[in-house]
Amino acid sequence: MIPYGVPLEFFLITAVFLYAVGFYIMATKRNMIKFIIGLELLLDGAHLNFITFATAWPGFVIDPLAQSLVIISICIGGGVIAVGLAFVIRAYNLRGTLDIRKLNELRH
Amino acid sequence: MLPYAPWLCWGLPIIGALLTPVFGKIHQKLRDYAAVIMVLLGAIFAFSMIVDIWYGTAFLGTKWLEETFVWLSIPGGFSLEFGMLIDPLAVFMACIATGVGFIIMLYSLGYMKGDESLTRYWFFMQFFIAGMTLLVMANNLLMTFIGWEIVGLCSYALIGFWYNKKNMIKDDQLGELTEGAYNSHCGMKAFIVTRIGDVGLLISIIFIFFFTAQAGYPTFNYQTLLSIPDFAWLGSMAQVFNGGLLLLVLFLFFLGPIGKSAQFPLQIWLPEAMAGPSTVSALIHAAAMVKAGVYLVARMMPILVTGYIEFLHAASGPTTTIILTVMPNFFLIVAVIGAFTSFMTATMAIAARELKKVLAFSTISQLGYMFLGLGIFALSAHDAGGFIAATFHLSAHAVFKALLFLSAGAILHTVHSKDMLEMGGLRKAMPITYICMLFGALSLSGVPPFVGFWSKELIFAAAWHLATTNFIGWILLAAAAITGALTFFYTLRMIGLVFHSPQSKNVQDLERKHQLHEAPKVMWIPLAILALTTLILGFLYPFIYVYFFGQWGTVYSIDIELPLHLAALPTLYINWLAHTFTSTTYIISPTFLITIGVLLLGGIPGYFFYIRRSWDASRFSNNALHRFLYHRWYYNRALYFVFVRTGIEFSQGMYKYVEDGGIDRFNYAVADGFQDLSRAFRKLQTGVHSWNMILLLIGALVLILLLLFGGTFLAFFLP
Amino acid sequence: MSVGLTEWFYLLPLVLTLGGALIVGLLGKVLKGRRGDVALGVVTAVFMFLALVSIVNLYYILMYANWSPLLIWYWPPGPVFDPTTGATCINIDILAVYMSVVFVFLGLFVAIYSIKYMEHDDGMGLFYPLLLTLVGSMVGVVYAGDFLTLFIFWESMSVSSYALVAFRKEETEPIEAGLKYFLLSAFGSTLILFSMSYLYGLTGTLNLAQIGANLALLPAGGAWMNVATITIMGLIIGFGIKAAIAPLCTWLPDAHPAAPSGISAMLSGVVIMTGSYAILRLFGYFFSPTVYPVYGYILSWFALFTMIYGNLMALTQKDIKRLLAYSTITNVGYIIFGFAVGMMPLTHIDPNAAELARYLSVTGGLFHITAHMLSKGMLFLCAGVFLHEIGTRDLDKLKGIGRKMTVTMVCFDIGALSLAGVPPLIGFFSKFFIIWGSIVAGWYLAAAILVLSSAFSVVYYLRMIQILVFAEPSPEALKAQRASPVMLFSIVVLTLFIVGIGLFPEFFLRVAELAAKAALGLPFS
Amino acid sequence: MALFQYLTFSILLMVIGAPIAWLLGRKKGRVGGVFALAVMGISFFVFALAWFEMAYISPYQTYEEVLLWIDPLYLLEPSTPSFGFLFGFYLDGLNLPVATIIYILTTAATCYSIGYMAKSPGQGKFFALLLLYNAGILGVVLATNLVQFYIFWELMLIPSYFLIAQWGTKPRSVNIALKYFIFTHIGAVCILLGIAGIWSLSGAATLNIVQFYTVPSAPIINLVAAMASPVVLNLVKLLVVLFLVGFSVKMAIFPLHTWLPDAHAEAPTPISVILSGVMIETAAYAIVRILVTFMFDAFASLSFYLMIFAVVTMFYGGIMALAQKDTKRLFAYSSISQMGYIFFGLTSVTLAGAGLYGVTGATFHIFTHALGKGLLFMTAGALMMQVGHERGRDITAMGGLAKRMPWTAMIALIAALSIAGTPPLAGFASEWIIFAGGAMAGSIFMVMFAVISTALTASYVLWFIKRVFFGSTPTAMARVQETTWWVRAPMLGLAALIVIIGLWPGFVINRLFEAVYALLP
Repeated sequence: MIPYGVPLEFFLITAVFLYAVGFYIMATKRNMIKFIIGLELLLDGAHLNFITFATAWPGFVIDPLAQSLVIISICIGGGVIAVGLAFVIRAYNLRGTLDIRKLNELRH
Repeated sequence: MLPYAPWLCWGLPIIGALLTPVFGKIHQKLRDYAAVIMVLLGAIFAFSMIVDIWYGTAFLGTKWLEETFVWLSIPGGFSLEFGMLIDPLAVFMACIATGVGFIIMLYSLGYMKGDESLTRYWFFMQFFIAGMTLLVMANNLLMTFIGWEIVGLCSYALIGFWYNKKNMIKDDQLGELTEGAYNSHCGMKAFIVTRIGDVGLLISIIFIFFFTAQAGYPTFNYQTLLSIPDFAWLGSMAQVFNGGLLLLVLFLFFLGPIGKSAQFPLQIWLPEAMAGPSTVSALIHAAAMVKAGVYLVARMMPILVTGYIEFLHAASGPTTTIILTVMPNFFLIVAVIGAFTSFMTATMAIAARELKKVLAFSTISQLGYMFLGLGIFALSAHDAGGFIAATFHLSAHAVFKALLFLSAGAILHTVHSKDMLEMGGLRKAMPITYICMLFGALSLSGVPPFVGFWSKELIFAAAWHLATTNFIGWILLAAAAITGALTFFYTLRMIGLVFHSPQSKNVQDLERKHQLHEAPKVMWIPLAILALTTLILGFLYPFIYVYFFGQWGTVYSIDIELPLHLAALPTLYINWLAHTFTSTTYIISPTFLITIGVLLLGGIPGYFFYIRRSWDASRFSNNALHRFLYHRWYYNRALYFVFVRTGIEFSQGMYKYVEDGGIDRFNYAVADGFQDLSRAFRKLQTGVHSWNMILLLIGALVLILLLLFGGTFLAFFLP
Repeated sequence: MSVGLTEWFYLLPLVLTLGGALIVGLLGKVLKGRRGDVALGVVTAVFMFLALVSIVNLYYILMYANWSPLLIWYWPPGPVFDPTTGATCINIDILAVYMSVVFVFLGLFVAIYSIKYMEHDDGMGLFYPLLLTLVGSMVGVVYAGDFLTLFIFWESMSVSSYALVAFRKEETEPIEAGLKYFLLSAFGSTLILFSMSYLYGLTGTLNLAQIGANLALLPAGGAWMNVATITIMGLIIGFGIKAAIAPLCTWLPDAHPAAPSGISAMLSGVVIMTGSYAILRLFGYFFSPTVYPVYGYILSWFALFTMIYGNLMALTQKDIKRLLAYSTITNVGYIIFGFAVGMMPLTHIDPNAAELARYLSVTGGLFHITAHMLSKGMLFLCAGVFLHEIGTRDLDKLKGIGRKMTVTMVCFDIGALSLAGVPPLIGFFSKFFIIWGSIVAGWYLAAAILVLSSAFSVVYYLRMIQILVFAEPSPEALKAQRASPVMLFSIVVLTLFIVGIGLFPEFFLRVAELAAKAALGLPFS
Repeated sequence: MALFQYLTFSILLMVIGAPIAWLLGRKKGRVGGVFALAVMGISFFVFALAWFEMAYISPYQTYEEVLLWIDPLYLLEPSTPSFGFLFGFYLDGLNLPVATIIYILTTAATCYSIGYMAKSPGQGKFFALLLLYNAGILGVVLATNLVQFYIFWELMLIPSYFLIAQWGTKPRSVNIALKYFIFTHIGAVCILLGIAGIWSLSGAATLNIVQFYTVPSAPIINLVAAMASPVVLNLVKLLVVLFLVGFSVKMAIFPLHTWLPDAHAEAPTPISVILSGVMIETAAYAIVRILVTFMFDAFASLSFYLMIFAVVTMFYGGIMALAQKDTKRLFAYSSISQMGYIFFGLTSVTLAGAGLYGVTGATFHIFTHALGKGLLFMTAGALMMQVGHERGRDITAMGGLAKRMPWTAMIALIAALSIAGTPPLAGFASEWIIFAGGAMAGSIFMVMFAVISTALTASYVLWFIKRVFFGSTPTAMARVQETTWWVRAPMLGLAALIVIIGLWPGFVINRLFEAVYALLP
């Protein structure tokens, strides 16, 4: 269960760390661009997990399905982030700021 | 005319009542005369039943004839029958109601002439008489109750008959108000006060029904009550609360008559009932309404006494003991309430200023006599003297009180005032009325040979008989005697103030305007008829006696010692006269002496104060006792304060604080609370992204904590 | 089975919607102007209709296959389907058909409605393809038999919904709402992905049914149980964001009002239901209530909280679309509650009753999806009509508008009463089944909360009706004209379905029952 | 099975008639009104045919129409024969008088509203809603199964809500209608819970009311059998409480009554007539139909406590009525008090066999109270029409109107005395049977309290009569006219019925006794 000498836990913990950092960014930052970066990190954490588990299965067979999932997900993530950036650009154009706390008209 | 008479004697007046509006559309005369004739026909049918009683066609050996049809059929073998009972008491009462009623109707032709609401008047008068006749003819408690309420309803409508009078008057309790409002207030007071008694009556009827059902014979029927084996309904009622329920039910039963016949705790409505036309007062006092209570007690008392005697002879046991202790208490209550009321209201009559109020108080007082008689009958159980005295006094009272009221009506018709101080010296202007009223007054006071003497003497005799065996009898006799003295006194006062005293300013004005005149013929003829009746009726006593007690022994288990055949009537007659004036142990009968003594005691001061006017009465007019009596012992005022004012304030307070301030406010508070909660809750939606994420984090944390550790915690919430 | 002709036939709904999106997108380059927009709308509606027909056809195919699911697998290729080896597939069972009918049905009417409603907007060449993509992706989500397929369609659905929410990109509100929606929803997607990676790690497959089977094979107890529990949390949160379970629903009241009304109808009526669907389907596959006894209860508590939250928020709301959005949250509570009872072990009552309870609740939840789709979709369309006529969503300004727009108002009233659970409208039956289920499950407290919350919700529905119908018309409302027949057509048809299914719920209830059985793995007998 | 679906047809007529009445009444209100009246008349006639068939053709003295509607459990257990929801209508000795009085009163109210609403806007809508409302009430009483019952229960609620909100006394009508709706709806959902509970407890595939009594092997009978176990009995008690909450709200039993005075007082008068006259009594009917029959044991075990509520309601309503100065509010509180009587009759089922009188009396009181209270509200409406909408409600402002409105005064007197339980009017006949029922249940003091409260009733109705119709006429009211015949005719009809029923209650009650005898265990 230790494919290349690096224990599995290392990858898993890294993934969790990435995910946690992403969440921290999502929850606390003000700058909208940083949210996009945080989102990337969240996705990367999940991807890393998949890749790790794809290699971790008995017989050292790398599961092509998981890998293709990751690849597809990266593509999709690109699309998602593009949409997100488009939002950010529109918001910046309309409001002239990247601070998400200024976008608080919708309440109650 | 048996199969039809019991129905027609009240059916015809009802039909007449329903036709009155129709006739009114056709012609006014037709309406007036049709009403009188319908009541006359009812009276004829009622009197026709006397024949059936007399010749025994209505008697079936051990019980009286009933004409019935099924009214309600209830599964379980019971059907409620609507029926007429033809027995002496019923027919006797029906004759009084329709007979006196007819005379009053006849009188109304003159008295009410030209009133604009005569359709309403005739309608309710006929309905009133019909209701009373239905009440007395009904063969079961429920039907009686129906008639009972019809009578109450008609009294409500008739007392408030002149509801639209605009002149202002002043009342002790109500302050200043229009006479119309006062009249309708009086009608309502009569209805509601009697209604309180009715409630008690209805409760007790329902309980009697319940216990007869327990005994296996669910019934309201009087004769079935009598024939349930071993009086099991009384027995099972006595077993609840150690006889407490029995006493309660009996007392509640008596509460109905108390209300209707205006006895002590509920007597307050009757003086106010004078607000109606005098004919209505006459009908209420003489023929119909107040007699209903006496009738009902007279109807139930023999049944109860029979039950009591059965238990007296039954094997001893806890139930028997209870009944034998409870029932005499109840009988005593009846007698004491009768005696006390008769005394109390006689004192009030002394101070009353309005002519009709004097008569009203005297009515209550005389009704008290009747209850006293019935109570004495029950207390002495084997001696039916009290019963016959009470019923005889009832008929006597019907006649002379009708006479008095109609005479008063004639006077009021002339002088346009109710107040006796605004009358005086009318003797010359209204000689016929004077004589008729004098007859009535002497009869009321019990002066021989008027009918009042015979009947009242019988009550004294019954009390005397009781007194010879029981100490209570002395107290009752004393109360009756004092009341008798008071009666003669206030009667003389009334006659004196109206006819003998010098003319008041009001009368002088009338005389000057030549408006002082004798009553018209259509009014004084009924007066004359009634006046003659007061003379004759007293001598019919033996007939009535036989009539009543002819079959008494076979129906009720009460012994009658006197000969019971028509053939024995002459003997009976002689015995009666002898019995009245003499006695087996004394040369002169003690009750006769008591009567005479009482008359002297009341008559002498009365005569000197008010007829001769040689003694001055005015010096008493402002002392405390007079005020106390004038304000009716302040009883009315106290009741107003306790029930009416406090009641209304209570209900308004309840409405203000409990309903609006409590429950309703609570509802709105809940609604408002949710709105406030909602407004507060909406602040959660800050519109700040980080806050959204934090909420998410909180949700996730709660979720994971619950998932990991929540098993036991959640188990607490599970079913 | 590789994808042969028959399989393409099965895939027709997907092909018609997604392919339709392509075609409409291409047509959009050609057809310009108002007429072009109308033509695009008509073509979209035609595609939707065809898709609907093909799905109804699938129902009959399934019926003749005795309700056994139709499988189309494409990895690993081979003559025999072997789910143990990764195994991506399309899995069409009656539940999928039920859900996709709901999606496409509303899509059809929203498309027709938008022809008129979006008349003043530019870029309809994008709008209709996005709408078709949205519907197609949702169909794909419910067809997916494995996580890969699910994820692809999920993301495509999300992206098209982001784009649609912010379709009017010149205004601040849609952008702000869209951004918040986007951030939360994308976060939810990553959470789903992250959780799935652990499940994949535990079971070694992406096939949904197989993940469940493999999980059941793992030894009881042990550290992996904790991983599975965290996964449950991740999936509930991830899908819960989409399904708008409180407190994850903060995006919803922003996004739904901000979108064009047709899209609000789609989002509120069906898009969020994919979240509920996913919870039902995945948890039904993955976590047997006997092994994981707690989460069903927890989910149901969350559902109850969601209900109360939505109710409280809606009570004093002034913005009609926002009010409707909050009422959506409440209704999500009902649906999730129904599903949650299906995930409870219910060991305290006898097994037959437990089965009945689960089955009734899930039936109720599924039926409520239909009821909510019809009613809420219709209500948003009505709100859109008002917005279209007098340009405001403020209830104060909408006062008495019902007097000018009678048909719309009658429909609006019926929809509101249906959601309020007034018989004989459709909303009554769905709620009734959910409540019945919870009573059979012996959970009287929850039943009482459900009932009270239902009664509570009546307050704001009635308040809305009152303001719109009975209040004295405001000056703005007096300017309103009768709505265009194109918009009215969608509204009236939906209303007819609300009343019609309400009066004769038999057939639709049966389908919902079949779907519930499919979800719970009960035999179809 | 019926020869022809009379009842379905009868109710369908009203539902179909509603939109037509709307269309006809849009331009000229009276046309719509007359049409609605005609529809009610024909429906009543068709109903009478069903009655005829039930009484003379059907061998079982019951009448049933059935239509299969929903069968949800068929797929779960297709092997067992399923009863499903039988959508249909059912008539037996119990609901025959109730349905009859509803037909009578709603028809009278429709006629009355032609006169009463003559000057109001939107009469078309009014009559359409009125017809729907009538259909709802009748549906509740004639429903065959519990779900159908519930559906009609709500159907009855919605039109009345709109009727109160739109045509009620402004400006409070909207709030009051909302209050009415919320209270009743919360009650309704409790009923719904109860229905679901019955269903789950009995494991029944049926909620058919008919089969509760007629099919011995019906699963609901198993519920009766299962109640022998204390656990099930406790659960059934819970259900009974739920049902009772729902029904008590509708019947306005203290302390759930606060919606009633507002709603009944502020509704347009014909609607008040129906609300007070028949709608709130449907709850009483439902208690007889559902609770005291197959949930008898559970209900009987609670009935002593319920009797206290009944007595409190009687007194509370009466005391509140004493404090009112507004005619309609007075009558509304009086309705609360009268509901106390009905509830009292129903709660007298403490023992098997004891309930015969109480339940029959309560059901009969539904009939008589509908007549009496309907008439009183009509009187109040007549006063409002003739004297003025504000002053015509203020008891203290009126007086001596018997001179000006003799018909109305006479009718009001009859109605008031009937409500006060004065023989020989109809109200007495029902009240004494109720009290006898209470006595049969052995609740000695309760019966006393109950009877005493009739004195209270007499006080407030007579106070109303005295203040309004007697006394001297204020000069401002010297020119008041008698009402039109549209208004007077239905009032006269009802007053005549009060007298006739009072004189011969056996006409209504004999069959009712038999029906209740058959229903009670």
